[in-house]
Amino acid sequence: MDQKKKKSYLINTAAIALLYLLFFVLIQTKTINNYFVGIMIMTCIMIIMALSLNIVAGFLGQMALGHAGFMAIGAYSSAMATKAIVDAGIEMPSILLLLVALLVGGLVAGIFGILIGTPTLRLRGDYLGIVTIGFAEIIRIFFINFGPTGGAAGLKGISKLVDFNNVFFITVIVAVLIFTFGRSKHGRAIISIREDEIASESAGVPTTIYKVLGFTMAAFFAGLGGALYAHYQAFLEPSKFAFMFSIEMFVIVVLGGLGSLTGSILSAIVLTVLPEMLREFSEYRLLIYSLLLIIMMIFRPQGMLGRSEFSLTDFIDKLIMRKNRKTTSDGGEK
Amino acid sequence: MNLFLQQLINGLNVGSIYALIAIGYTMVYGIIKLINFAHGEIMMFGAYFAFIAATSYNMPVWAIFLTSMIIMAILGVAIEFIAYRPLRNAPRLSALITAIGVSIFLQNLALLIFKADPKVMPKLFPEKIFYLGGIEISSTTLITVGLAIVFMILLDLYIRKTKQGRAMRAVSEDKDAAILMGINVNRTISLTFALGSALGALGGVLYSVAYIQVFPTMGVMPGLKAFIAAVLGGIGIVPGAMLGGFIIGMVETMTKAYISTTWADAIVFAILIIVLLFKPTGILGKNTREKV
Amino acid sequence: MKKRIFSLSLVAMLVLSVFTLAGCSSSSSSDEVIKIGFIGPLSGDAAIYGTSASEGAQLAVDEINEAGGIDGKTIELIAYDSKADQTEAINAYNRLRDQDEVVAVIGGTLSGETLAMKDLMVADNMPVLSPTATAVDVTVDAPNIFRACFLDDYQGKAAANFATNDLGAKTAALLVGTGNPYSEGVSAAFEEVFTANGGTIVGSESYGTTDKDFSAQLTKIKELNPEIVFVPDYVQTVGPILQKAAEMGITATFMGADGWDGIQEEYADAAQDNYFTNHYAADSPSELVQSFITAYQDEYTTVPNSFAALGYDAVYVMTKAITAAGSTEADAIITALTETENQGVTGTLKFDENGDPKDKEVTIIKIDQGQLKFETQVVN
Amino acid sequence: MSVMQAKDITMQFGGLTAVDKFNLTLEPHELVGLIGPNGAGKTTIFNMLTGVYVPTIGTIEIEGQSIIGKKPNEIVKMGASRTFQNIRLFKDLTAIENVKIAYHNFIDYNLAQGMFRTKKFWSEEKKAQDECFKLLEIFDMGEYADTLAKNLPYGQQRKLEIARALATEPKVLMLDEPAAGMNPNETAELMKTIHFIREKFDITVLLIEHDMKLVMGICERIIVVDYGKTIAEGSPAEIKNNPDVIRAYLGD
Repeated sequence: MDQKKKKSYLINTAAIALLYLLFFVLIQTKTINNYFVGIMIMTCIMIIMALSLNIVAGFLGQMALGHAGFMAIGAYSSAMATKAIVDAGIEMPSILLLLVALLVGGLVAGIFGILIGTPTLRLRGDYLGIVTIGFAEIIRIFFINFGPTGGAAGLKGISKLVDFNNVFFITVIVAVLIFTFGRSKHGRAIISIREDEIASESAGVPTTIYKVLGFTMAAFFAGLGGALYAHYQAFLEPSKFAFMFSIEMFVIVVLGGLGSLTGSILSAIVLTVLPEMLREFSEYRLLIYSLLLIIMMIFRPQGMLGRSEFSLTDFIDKLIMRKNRKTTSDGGEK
Repeated sequence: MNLFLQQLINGLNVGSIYALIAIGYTMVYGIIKLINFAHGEIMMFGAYFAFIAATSYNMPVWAIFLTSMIIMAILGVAIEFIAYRPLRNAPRLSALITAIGVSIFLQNLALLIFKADPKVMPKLFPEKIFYLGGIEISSTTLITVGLAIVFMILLDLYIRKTKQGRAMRAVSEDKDAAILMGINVNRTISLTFALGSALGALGGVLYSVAYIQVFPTMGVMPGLKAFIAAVLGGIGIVPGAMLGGFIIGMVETMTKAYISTTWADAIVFAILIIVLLFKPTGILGKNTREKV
Repeated sequence: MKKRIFSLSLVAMLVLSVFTLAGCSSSSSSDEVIKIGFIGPLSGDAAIYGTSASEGAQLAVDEINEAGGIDGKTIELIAYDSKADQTEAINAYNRLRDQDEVVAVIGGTLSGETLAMKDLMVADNMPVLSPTATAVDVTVDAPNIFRACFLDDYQGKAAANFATNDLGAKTAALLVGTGNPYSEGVSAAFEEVFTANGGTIVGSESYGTTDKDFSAQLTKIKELNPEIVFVPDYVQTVGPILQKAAEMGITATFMGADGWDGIQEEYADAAQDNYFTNHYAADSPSELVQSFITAYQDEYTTVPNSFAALGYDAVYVMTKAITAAGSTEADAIITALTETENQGVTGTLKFDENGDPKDKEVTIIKIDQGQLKFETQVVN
Repeated sequence: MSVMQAKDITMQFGGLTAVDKFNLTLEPHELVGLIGPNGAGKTTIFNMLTGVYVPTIGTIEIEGQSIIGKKPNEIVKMGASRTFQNIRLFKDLTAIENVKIAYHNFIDYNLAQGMFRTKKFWSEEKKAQDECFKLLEIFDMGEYADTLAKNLPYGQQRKLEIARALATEPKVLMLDEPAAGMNPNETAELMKTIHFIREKFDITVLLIEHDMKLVMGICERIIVVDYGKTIAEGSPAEIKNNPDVIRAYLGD
């Protein structure tokens, strides 16, 4: 059991290191240019957004259609924090400043997660969905009218702290943390609410607390994603965080498979890269995108991976097993 | 006082259009528990067909309305058949994503066909201002509100009094039981889409006449507001949608008039949230307890 | 098994996409072609502005190429859609720079997208000439960024001066689009100058960017009964406002800014006898203007709006600078731009130390029987 | 002291009285049957005892502490745990995960320890795994530990639900028609198991059944309800001969 865990840790760590090394070499040798690096950074941010939304939508099983709102809170609050630090003339290494930004973005968004989650999580399904849309819109309208963050004209002069190196590792860390969260007693309790709320209560799970916890965790990581976004774009506009952006994230999660983290990652990559690939057909790209969406849902309604996770360890095991089987194939199935 | 009455009329005008569109959301939701995100686009296409009918074919006004409503009824049924029916037994969220997909598709189709710049809807009704005890009501407002109310009453009668209407209610109560009673569920669902889409188209035409323009993204905001109206009234309940529509229209106008124009949308959402927190299934919604 | 095929095909798709993207970068840049990028919204709600500007720019490129290009080299204009979205704009810009290796950029078209790209553009030292981004910050602390249009506050001032001096107005109401920096910026300048000129702002109403129902605001304005109602916004918003105001019997004179360009096409009746500030007048006797309009109409059948005119001028200015620089090096082009002076469709364009147009004339247009009539010219 | 005591609990839905002044006292280690025809109000009583419904009037106490107004999960913590008539398992989770969720309150690590997987996390998770596996083995379900609940045979699902209820370490275990849908062999085996766990965990068991014969064999005391009212209470032998019970079951 433990041996297996260790092996799987090792394989995954090695794979991540390899992946990073690959990109590092490609970037250093200028095989891939800044344009591509930019897309990769956006992909990483979208992966964080999708993973965090998956906590509410996938683990908790609630229809949350206002994720862009938490992202906006994280983006704006972190940007204000780093601006204040820079304006105050406090010198600190950029990685430290980025950590401050992440912490502020995550915490502020998390606090709003508690504030919004506590009253609204009594609602279910579509009603919860509409209320989350409502909150996200209120947040957006707030930033449009709020002078200190530049209002509709946008917030300028945010330090650009995010590059591929740090965003890659932050994404890996966030992914791992959300994964371990899902496999802890807290994650299990949240998943049990999705499965059957009444049974979950009757099994002694304090459902209200765990619903709010799930919602807050999602908000926290969304705020983190927002902080990354703010310090990558270096400019924020409230219109970015409109209703359609929340929907876009929700689509990513459902398409990847509700509750499947690896599915969310895969789906975030495909859905961020795909529209860029279609740039040549700019007029038709949303048409193609929406058609693919419909076709995908009709033929695979549970999303790419359903609820299962893609396991590299199992994948490798299977590959090896297959080879072994082939080498001993004269003996038939074993 | 006059100013207040004037604003009340303004609110009634917007509200009646929201109500018409909200009915489509609520009927579809009632019967297949799907938020038909594409309904706003149905409304938009309805407006475009009316625009084409009015500018290219010079049809009389009643024919413009009828053409648009019939075409959209057919389109609504087609959408259900192609995109939603295969997902009838799939997880509800998949159906929701499909609806979002259809919405994006229709929007971009319209963008491709009609281009982004807004078309100006010709005035379909003779321009006249009526004076009613000091307040002014334009003929457009009067006809909009009147048509909306007439169609809502017709729909209500249809659902309550006819055999097909009863079938609709039966399917929305309990699909399996309805099948056992010999009701053709597929046909009933198609009929629901047809009716909902026709009313959505009507709302679209009235909207474009009242606000002059037709453009590919015109369905988004009224669609969202109407959806809110449907939820506010208690989604799945037709009179609830009407009530919700009028309330949203009224709140929006009154907020703009007396509180703040910049915060109007935020206030509409805040009211919705507050109502739902105290009455989680909407104003006319029944509290259903899950059976244990 | 089925599942494996599915996931394998997904992985294959991903890998493929990585290689397509990476592969694109090796596109060759021929010496015979000078590539200039264009960024603006070509789809979505704001598509009309990006499309107009890019059409104007393309027209200029075609004309220049026909006349022999720049020292025998042809210009290629590569236009990308920003969808009026920051992230899209940045991706488009990155792609222009890395994939297409453009030597200069015309764009962005809107202020928001331009500001989003600004830091990158400054860091890259990319010669940028925005035809239409009017927000003040676009050119601040950005020696490589220039613009062809005058600024929001510049035309707001001009409009206020015209209202006081030429129309003799004493009272005005504002109708402002919140969430639209353009509308907010122009009306703020108008308010300041109009008040300084001795006028009174009797009321200030606002609406959101997606609003279509203005009856509540107009009902209030009607009660205030001002001489002037200042509505600096784009045609798609102003048109319905004017129509609704006419329906409600509001008699005040409506005024606006360059966003009104095109109002005469669909809203002629409602806009009758109203005024707006613009970059050029289509009925100007200037030969330059007339030949531009004819050429544009031949190509695109419609009358060019000011976005098209500014896009057209921007390409000419940029071409002049590249020619003068004698190279496609960024620094050379930027230096040349600072010294360029161009007599264009939208007036005389030379840049001040910020890269903004210096003493550009503001044209006041009157809408009369579905025609845009040149009223006067104001220089602040 | 009694483990659980309900006094005059009444439940009204609108104008309808589903349960009328029901009284119940459960002593430690008792095995009590609650029987009655379909629709007699047995499940409603259960729902009140477990906090799913709040009684219109009346008091319910667990070891002298009132549970009125408490949430089901708080009542579980106080020592009353239940199963459902129509099985409510976490269908997409494995058997052992189902049990672990109910074991939740005995796993002691916080959010950060769980996310960063500290030593505490591993040791607590191991403890949970072992304890829950033991529970499954009591029901002979060890081999099914990693099977998704929805893929289990019907009889195993019933047993898993009981195992899950036991994982909360209750003082009172309330079983809502545990043998529903089982064949006679499975039922007999289940009754044996119930008897066994009562002894092993030293708990009180309250059992709903509408089939009278089933409970006769194992219950020490039986309460019969009809139309929301208690019509008889006593030992199996007494109940068997009670004329009211016979009338309720056979009709007039």
